[in-house]
Amino acid sequence: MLTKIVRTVANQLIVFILIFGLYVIAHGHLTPGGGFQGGAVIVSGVVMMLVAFSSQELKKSLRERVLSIMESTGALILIGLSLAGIGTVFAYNFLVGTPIFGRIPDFGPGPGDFWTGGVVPLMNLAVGLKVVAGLSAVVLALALFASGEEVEE
Amino acid sequence: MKRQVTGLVLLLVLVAFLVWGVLPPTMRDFGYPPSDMDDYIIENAQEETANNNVVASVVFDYRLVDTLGEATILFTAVMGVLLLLRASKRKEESS
Amino acid sequence: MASLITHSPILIIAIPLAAAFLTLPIGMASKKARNALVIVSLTFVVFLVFALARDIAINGIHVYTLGATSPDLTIPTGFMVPVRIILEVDGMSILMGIIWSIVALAAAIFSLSHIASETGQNRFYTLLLLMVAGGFGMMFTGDLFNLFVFLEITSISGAALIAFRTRFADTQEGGFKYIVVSAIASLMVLFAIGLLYGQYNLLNIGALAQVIQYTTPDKIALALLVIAFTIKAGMVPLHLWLPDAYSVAPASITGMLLITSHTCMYAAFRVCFTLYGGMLDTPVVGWIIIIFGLLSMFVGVTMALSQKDVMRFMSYHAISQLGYMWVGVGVGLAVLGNAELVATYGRDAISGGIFHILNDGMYMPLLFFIGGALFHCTGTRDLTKMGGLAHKLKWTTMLFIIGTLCISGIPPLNGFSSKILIYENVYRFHPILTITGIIVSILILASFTKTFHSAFMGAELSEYKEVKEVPRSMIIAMVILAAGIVFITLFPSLIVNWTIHPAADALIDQGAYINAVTGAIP
Amino acid sequence: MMEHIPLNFPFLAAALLVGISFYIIIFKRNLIKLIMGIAMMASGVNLFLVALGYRAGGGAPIYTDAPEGPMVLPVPQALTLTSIVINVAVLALMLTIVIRIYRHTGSLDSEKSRKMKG
Repeated sequence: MLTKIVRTVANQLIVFILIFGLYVIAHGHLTPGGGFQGGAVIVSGVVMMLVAFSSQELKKSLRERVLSIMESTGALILIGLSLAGIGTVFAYNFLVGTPIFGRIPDFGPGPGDFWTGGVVPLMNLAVGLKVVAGLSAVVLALALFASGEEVEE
Repeated sequence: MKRQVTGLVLLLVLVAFLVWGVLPPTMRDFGYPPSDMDDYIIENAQEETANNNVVASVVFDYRLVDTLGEATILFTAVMGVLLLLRASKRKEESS
Repeated sequence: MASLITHSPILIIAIPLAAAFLTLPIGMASKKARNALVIVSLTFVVFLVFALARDIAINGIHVYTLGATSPDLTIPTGFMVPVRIILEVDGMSILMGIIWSIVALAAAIFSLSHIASETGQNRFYTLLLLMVAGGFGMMFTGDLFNLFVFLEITSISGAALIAFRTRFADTQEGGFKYIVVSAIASLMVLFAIGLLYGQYNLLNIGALAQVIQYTTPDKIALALLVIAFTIKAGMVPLHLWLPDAYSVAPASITGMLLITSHTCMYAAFRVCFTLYGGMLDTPVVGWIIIIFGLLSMFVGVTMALSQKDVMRFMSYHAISQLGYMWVGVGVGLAVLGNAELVATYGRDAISGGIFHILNDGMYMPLLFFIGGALFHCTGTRDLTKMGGLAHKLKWTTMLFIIGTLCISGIPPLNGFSSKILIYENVYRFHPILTITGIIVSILILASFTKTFHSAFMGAELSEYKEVKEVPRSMIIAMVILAAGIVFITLFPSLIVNWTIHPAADALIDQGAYINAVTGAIP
Repeated sequence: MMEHIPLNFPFLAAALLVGISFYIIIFKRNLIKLIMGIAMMASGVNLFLVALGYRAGGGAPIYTDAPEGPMVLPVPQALTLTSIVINVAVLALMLTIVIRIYRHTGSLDSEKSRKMKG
């Protein structure tokens, strides 16, 4: 556990990191970024909290069990979205042309429309969820193990 | 000592091959790639996948199964880490 | 049903994946439901694999374009090269798929009681299913980068499973060696993919095979790919990690790891035969593979003679068995450029090597499972501490005898039928290969007789008075594999005609593989 | 913007990075250094992949408010993204096993561990 200054600043900063991570995830189909990158940004926030506070304290709010289930959920959404296209072919982008994220942009450079991309934005969200849950679980488990505590089954 | 010499020779041969393999007479010039497949993707990504970000359209549409595999690898690693850091005895047994 | 078969290549990969993602949430609720999920999904996969195999035997190569508007639209309309990932299942892939599905099912059943006393079972089964999915992906994919991704899935899950029993130090060392070797090998594969992609701007194996020029970077890429896959398969100069990793894993996982070795060997064959094919300097590459195959046979068996640890003993035998396959298929590769020689003995030599993969995929996991059963009963892997177990373990003893007869090639069991096919055709290429093979076979029989004596024969030892027959699920798993052996023994010609010859032809006939993707014979 | 870079410097850098990491992997006995070597090798391969996709004078392959001109190839970038995530996964698992080894043997030296050779 570090000094009070660090803890206070970390508490304020985590909000901005979360917002930035969510922005990167949500705009993955328009700007550089996506689920993996945004997820990594959010996990860096988790690491910051881990440094500022102790792993024991962080364990109270981030439970191993919940993280595991979150990760499984993300993975299931991902494979579910791929399987949903199996009416045509597995991994078919079935949302193109529908009202949900289905608008087709004009060819060439343009300002970018949020409601485009088919399944891509949804997949970005699923991957983001997965990466956040998975990497936080890894970081937390390693930190806990270093302080002598093992992961429960 | 003998192992070090063999290692060094092996290393030098390998590095020589790699360097030879990527220099101009054998490898094409940097910055001028052949690009049939990629040009198709750049031209058609917006129409086929409704996506402004061509990289995202490759990652989540053209090569979705790679990404699925990649997400699976992350899942695998997380499962592996949590598996290896688990307590090897159940709580009720130890108490 | 028809659409099920159309989509079966991806379903075979996706069902274990989905089951793996479901295992953890379900396992938290109920153990029984989790076990049922694992077994049911793997059984369904076995069914799908056999349905697909039947379809391929009738209709030929099955292509499946992921994400396109139709599964057989390999190339986008109005374009020359494939853009999307294509799964391509031919005779050889489906043969590997059959082996993998059966062994995976048997391993899952075996695990039910083998790891019953350990913690972390939910994650164990998750990783097991992920490994199954990765293996199928490696076998079925027609895309180089996708091959790399699935290779990584199998390696990472394999490493975690090897290190599963964390309370022993040697498991951690074995797991670490495995993952370091896998990481280096897969990075070499990735570098080679980069070299090929940089020149041709293609990733699909069939499309690459059509345009490949065999320039210097191509040769470097070939060397990197073959070395990487032979490291992963455990060919002799690069085999040092294999016994350390295989001997410490839970026995069910060792059986599966062996098939991943076969799969890496399959990938090496795929690269040599399909990707480079006619362009290759076949006699040189063929002879290199033959020589290292001979070394594998010989070093494996001589190292096995002095082992006291039962799993290490069998791991070295696994290396030596891999040598037979390298030699059989290597002879076929060496004469690939000469159509006449291929027809006289090349095709049959390849068939022998491939038949041996099938047989080895049945009896070697069986032997590993028996090693696990012995460990389960006695709590030790040391052969010198065992003895007189035949009195207690009737089933295990019987199955061990079957496995021993198979591995040492005693007629009429299936090990003999594949070895004789290799011997006959390899002899016409070079007699010394056959002679070495027979000597190695004799050594295998000798070492297994010794093991049989020290573990099963002799008076009942006092410390094993309490030993009972192994749990039922272990016996079921071993009987599944033994049933496979008996089936192959009873109907060798049926197996050879329906699975082995199509597989050998799939390796030889590069044009058909390319044609299935690009629609034109080069 | 540079028009033509002679001598394939980015490829050469990637190959040398891979070579240096091979040196580390072969000669260093400390397990953490071994892992660092593998991480470096991964970086070298990733650099090679990205460099393969560069087109002279090209911009990022994203159409949102894109400047005029050619675009670099998108597929190598996707491959690199995949490869980076894979390497993160591999490194996490390796470090975990090393921590376990350290708990068991109390040493990170590959020669001191009982059976570890090569």
